[in-house]
Amino acid sequence: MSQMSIGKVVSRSFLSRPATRLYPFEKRPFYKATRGAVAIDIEKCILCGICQKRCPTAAITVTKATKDWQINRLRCISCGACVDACPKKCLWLENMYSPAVVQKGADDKFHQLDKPGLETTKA
Amino acid sequence: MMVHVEEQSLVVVDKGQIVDKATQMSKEGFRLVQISCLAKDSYEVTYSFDKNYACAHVRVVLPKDNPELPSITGAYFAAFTYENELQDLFGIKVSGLALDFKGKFYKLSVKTPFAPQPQQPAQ
Amino acid sequence: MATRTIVPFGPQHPVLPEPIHLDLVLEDEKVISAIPSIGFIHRGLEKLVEKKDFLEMTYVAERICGICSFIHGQSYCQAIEGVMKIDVPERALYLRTIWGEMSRIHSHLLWLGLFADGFGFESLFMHSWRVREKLLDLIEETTGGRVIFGTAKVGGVRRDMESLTLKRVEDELKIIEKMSHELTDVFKKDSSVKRRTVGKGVLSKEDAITLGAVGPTVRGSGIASDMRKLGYAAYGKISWEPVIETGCDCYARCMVRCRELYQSFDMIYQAMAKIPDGPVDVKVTGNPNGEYFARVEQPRGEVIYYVKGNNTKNLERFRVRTPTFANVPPLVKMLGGCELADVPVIVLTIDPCISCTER
Amino acid sequence: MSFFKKSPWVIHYDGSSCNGCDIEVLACLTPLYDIERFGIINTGNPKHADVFLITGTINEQNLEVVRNIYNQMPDPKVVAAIGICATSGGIFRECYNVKGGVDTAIPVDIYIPGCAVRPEAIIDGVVAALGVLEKKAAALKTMKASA
Amino acid sequence: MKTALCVVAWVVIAPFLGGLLAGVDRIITARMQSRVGPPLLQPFYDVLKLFGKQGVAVNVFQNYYMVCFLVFVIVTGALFFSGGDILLTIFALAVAGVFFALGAFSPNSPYSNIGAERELLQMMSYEPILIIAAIGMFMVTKSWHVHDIAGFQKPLFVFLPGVFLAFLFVLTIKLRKSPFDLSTSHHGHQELVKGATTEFAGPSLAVIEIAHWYENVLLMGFVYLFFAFNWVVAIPAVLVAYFIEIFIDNTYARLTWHFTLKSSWIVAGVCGVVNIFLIAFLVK
Amino acid sequence: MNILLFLLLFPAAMSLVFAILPANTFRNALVRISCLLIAAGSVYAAFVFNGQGYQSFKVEFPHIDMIFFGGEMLLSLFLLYKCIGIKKHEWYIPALIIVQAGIMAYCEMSGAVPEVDNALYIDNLSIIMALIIGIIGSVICYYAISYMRDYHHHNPQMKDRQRSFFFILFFFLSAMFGVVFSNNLVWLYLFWEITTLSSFILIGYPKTEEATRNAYRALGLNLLGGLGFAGGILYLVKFCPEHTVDLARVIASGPGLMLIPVVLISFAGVAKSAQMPFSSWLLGAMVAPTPVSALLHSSTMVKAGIFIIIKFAPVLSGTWAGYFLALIGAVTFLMTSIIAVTQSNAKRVLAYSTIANLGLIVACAGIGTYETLWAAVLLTIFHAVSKGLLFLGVGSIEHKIGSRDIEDMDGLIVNRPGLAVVMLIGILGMFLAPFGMLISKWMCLEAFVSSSIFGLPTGVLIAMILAFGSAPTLFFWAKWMGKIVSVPAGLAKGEGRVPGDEWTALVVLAVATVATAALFPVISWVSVEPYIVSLYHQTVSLSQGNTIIMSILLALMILLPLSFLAYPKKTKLVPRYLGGANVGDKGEFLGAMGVVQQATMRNYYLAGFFSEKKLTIASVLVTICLIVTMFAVVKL
Repeated sequence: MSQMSIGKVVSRSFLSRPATRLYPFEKRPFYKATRGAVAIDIEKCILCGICQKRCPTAAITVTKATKDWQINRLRCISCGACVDACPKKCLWLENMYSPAVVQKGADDKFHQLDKPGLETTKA
Repeated sequence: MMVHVEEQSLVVVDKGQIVDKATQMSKEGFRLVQISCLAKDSYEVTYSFDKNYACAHVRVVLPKDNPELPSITGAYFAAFTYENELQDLFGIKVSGLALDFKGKFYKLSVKTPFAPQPQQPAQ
Repeated sequence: MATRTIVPFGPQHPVLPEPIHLDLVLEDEKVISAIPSIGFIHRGLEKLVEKKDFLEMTYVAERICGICSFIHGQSYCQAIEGVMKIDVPERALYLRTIWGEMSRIHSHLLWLGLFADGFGFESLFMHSWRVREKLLDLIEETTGGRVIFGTAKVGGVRRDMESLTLKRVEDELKIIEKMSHELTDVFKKDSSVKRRTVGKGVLSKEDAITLGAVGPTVRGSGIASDMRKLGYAAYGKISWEPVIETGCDCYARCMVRCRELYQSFDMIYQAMAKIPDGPVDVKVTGNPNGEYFARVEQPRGEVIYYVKGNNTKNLERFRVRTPTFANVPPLVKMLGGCELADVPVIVLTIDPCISCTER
Repeated sequence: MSFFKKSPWVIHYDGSSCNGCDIEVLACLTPLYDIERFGIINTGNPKHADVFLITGTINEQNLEVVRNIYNQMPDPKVVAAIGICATSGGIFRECYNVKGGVDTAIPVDIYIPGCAVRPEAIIDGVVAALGVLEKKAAALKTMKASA
Repeated sequence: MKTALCVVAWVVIAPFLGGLLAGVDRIITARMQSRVGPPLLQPFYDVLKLFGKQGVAVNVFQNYYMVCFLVFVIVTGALFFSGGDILLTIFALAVAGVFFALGAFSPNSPYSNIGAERELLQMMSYEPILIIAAIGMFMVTKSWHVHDIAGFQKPLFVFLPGVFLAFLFVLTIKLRKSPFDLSTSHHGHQELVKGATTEFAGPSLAVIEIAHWYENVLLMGFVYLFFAFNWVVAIPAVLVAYFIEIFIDNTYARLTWHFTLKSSWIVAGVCGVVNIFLIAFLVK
Repeated sequence: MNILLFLLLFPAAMSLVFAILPANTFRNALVRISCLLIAAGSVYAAFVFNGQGYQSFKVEFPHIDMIFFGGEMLLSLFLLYKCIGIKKHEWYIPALIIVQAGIMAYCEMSGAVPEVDNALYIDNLSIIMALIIGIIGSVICYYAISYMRDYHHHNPQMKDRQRSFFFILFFFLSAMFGVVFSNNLVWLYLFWEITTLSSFILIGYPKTEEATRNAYRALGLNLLGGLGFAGGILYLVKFCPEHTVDLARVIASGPGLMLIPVVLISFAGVAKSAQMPFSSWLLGAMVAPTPVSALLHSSTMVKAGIFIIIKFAPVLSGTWAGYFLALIGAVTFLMTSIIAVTQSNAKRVLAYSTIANLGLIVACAGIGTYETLWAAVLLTIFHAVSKGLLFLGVGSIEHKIGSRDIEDMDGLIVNRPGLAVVMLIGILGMFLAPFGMLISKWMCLEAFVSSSIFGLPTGVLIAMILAFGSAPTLFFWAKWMGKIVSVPAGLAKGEGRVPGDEWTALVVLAVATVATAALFPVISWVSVEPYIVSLYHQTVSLSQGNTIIMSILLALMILLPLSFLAYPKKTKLVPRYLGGANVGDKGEFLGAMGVVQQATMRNYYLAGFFSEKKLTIASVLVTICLIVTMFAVVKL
């Protein structure tokens, strides 16, 4: 039986700098491997819809007719199933998470333009 | 390259024998590992026991209509959790339960969801 | 004399990170009876097999529990591999062992913190989690997630660990191991900790068997039952023995976990030394047909995955019996006659994972 | 000047999440993230709390619990749905016992996505929630003044 | 006139001191846990926020007891700092404590009820030592008056080392610190949720908090008395005592009421009583 | 002197009347008037004699001493008659009666009993006691009118023997006046024995098996004490060189000559005031109807015990025997305070607290310095008022809620606010600053610390015991208050009002409790201090500063509850916290197995921590040792 066994750790902590990461004032870089939000290079996309089929949470909607690739950020579980499935490798997981929102808004929509090379719109 | 498949034995016994079987297992020093059920055309209730890492499964097949089962809580008190689960999720009537939650083990929105035809009227 | 106080303990309660409810009948502060009520997290995910194919179910399995997420995924994969007789590449098995043990270390450190919190030792909680964060960084670096690893895959693992990373991980782990010693010493020796744990929540050896306790709960009662001895993954190829303690009380269960922590470090070092080169997965073709019970040792004890396929994409039955589910009857036994103050300590001592339990 | 922004006390309840988000909420309290820097205390008691952090989906059994806790919190209060399960039901959306995200039970003020959600995301989310809290406090004040 | 000034100073300054003490406490605690911790003025932010919250309650009576609690703590402190009778101060403090317990009993809710019972158990634990401390001070200084005790020219703790030790022991109970934070603690994570304060919200919680500030300053005043012969020694001594309490808070698990009651009576019985008897025979 | 005779004879006369009259409105009116007259008489006596110091009177009546002797013998015969039908193991009761009667007869027959010139006297202590008996005693009798009606209404199986009840009740008062006014110890002895007899009959009133046993136990233990008294008289008559039974002379002779008889008679006081090891009779007395308990605890019987000890305090002062007597009191105080924690029966809690407080008084009187005596007298006053109130309050509550268990008193503040307030005042009076008990306790502490025997700081030990003993008192009173003020969900206002007589009695005592607290500097100044001065030529008085502070505290205690009426009640009411499992707002929650349960809250009785049985045995052993030591050191 010893008294104050944690005393050493506590005193050391008291005298040295805290272990705290001062987020949001100091942001750490995320690891390369970190799974965050799904991103798409819409111009490479062939709108095959495999990602939609493979998505376990049905977060992705691909509309061939309007050439839209949509994702519901509040459904995506960043599992990477779509990334693995994508035949054109145009999907990837960013290492940044998607931000908090005050309102349940519309899906993030990526529209493929007829003329490649022009900008994509984001709703 | 290897495949790890554990050796496991499976015997099928009659509904009437299960209590004796369980008592015998208990006497031999087996531990009750789990009770699971599969409901398709009939109910397959599988009891698993373990001793020294050797797993023995005992299966009872019940008819589709009015499935009933005697409780083995006499031999293994711990079976009450599994048997209550059988009652709540599968609609198998377990008689002689040492600790009977009377269908209140889980609060479900669908009655007996795992039964072949889940009974819909919840509330 | 009507001196009995009836207190609802939970579902919302600060010492419980997860909801479970106990009806506590107290006399002064002595617990006369404690009847548990579960099901607050019951989602019915076993039924999801009807809607998702067997490969997609890996993601569900990983999300059965956020603490032993990886081992859940691994167990599920092992069950499918058992049915389909898939040969998993050796390197994948070693990686599973490494990640599995990292997951165990993270789980045990987390538990140590929560346990300390359960008996009101706030600084010990904080320091345990400080150490755990170091490990989480390693996990994130190697798998991409902090708690949901997302690396399980039927037929192997989804990611490889480069040898350079392996070396770094080993170095980091050695530092973490050193830091952990300072903490486990407190659990082991501190008088106030011992006062709160020794002799509390006794589960005798006989009760442990008849009530079907698993994991550190059963090992704390002096029974060497550790499913890793079945030799799945790489556990058959490294040398280790199950940790047992004979105290049968909360202290013994705590000591089991403290010692397992170092056992896990050792296992990882061994696995890293032996890990062969090669692919990390094989392609899975066809559909599962047949049934299989996979038994895997989680940080909380033995988990059973039962799968039955009927040669379609969707499994016919998918069942998980998680360690906490098996530990509920022993918990009821342990709670009888304890003090109110010991309730959180005893509840935590089985390391309850309610989301596993109720699926 | 309102002090809600400087001292938001939180209560955490696990709806039916997988635990991942819960331990990340707890991780926020621990040394590495230490949200006490912002005056945040995990009170564990609805009557002391300003911010209700809820993880996991709403199911048959916890619906009433969540409502009880919400109703016992004094105004002004905000609700943060943490993790994909809490925001939309996530992977368990189709389970028979799951009703959906938190907004099926109580009004949600902030949705914090992630599976499992990251501590940084929780901090961002709570900071965003404080803006809502401030507004609600101001509204409460004017309501009191007009009453 | 001087007495009146003292009272006014106590009423006005003590909450600020108490709040600052709480702020420092929280920062030191955080540092000991390797955290950064809240800003120094955090306790004030908390209280000001609480005053802005809606006050919910279980019944109309309960908040009122807490107002009484605050009033009595202030009166007790006024008694103490105006140099009044030290025994009377201790008894008045007990009155305040009883009001706190009554407030916790009032809502008839399980956790708050158990908190109230534990609060009373704690009072039962520390009451003997407080009285013994007062007796010891009387025996050395030949006066019951704080005024005279504070004016005693020799270092009191040299005469009363055992009593001082026992007093430090129960100070942990009074400051609601681990290992004796039984009835309500600063940390939310305990088996009683928030114990005695569970059913209090908004302004009444703020009242409780302020009362605790007053109480803490009063207790520091008690510690001061042991070193009152020289304020240059006394003030650091008080701060060191407080620091020791924080350190103990961070190095012990919460113990049960059994242990609290038993140990504090034993400590009072051994350290306190032996000390008193020695004084009785030695100091004439 | 006439007023003394009035107080002595009027209750006795009325008792004979009540022995004849059946319970009807006329009888009730007569009881009320008698109560008023007795109270008025005691106040008048106080008014006349206060400030006149010691006054004694000669009783001119032929053969008065022979009449008293005859009375004693008759009493013994009556008691012997009552012993027909006792159990085998109670053989000691008749034995004690015979021995006592033998001693008295021996003294008388040998013609050695000296004459006492002035058989009656009055001084400030007598006045205080007379006021307690006269006012509180008659308030209790007044209360008894409607209480006994309800009592028989609630217990229809019991035979209505109210005639003998009121007969004994008033006779008892008469005897108590006799105890406090007799200067002749032989007379005092008779009155003393009459109180024993009265309590015996009153305790046995319900005529149940339990009541009868407890009555006999009370009789046996008090007779044991009486033996001490008789022994004291024998010593005075036969062995003492001073050869006197004049109380005033005994006290004036001091410890050198009189210590042995004084210790013997104090032993009788210890038994009568139910100190350990004799405490069991007072606990057994709880079976009697509540007015009896109230009477025994507050104004009669036990007060006779401490009266005699207080009276002898100047003799005991500074002696080892006195010191051990004080230790008996202190140990009793500590132990019974702790045991009281384990009790949930309200009357038992009150009983233990009575024993504890009497222990304190005995401790004060045993030390016998002027400060402790001052405290002892004040304690007696405060205790009488508060305890009377509490017992009567519990009696009314029992009739209204059908239980005397503290656990059943939750929500009293809502469903019976009047009774709740009365009880709260009583409880506050018992333990909290600035009410009387606490003030006195505080003075005791001061006094003990500075007292010493032969330069040894012996009082410190008692002060330490006191420090430990006060803590449990705080605990059990506060938790009782907590029960009363807690507000369970869904509680309606109680039906049926408290009968007018009971209510009047309660209000009178409640006002008296507050008044004694408020006026206690006056009480001390007017009646206690002169008594102390007359004995010690010096006295304590509260410093002005403290008096002011106490007044401020008291004002706060009164003002705070009143200001509640003005306190804003605009709070939003929400259900209590039940871990989120609430069902509705009545304190119910959804428990395991889907059962909706009511959350119940019970107090702590620490039964696993303190055991009533073990503590009782331990303290009985300790106190027996102390008594033996007390007698052993009497020669020192």
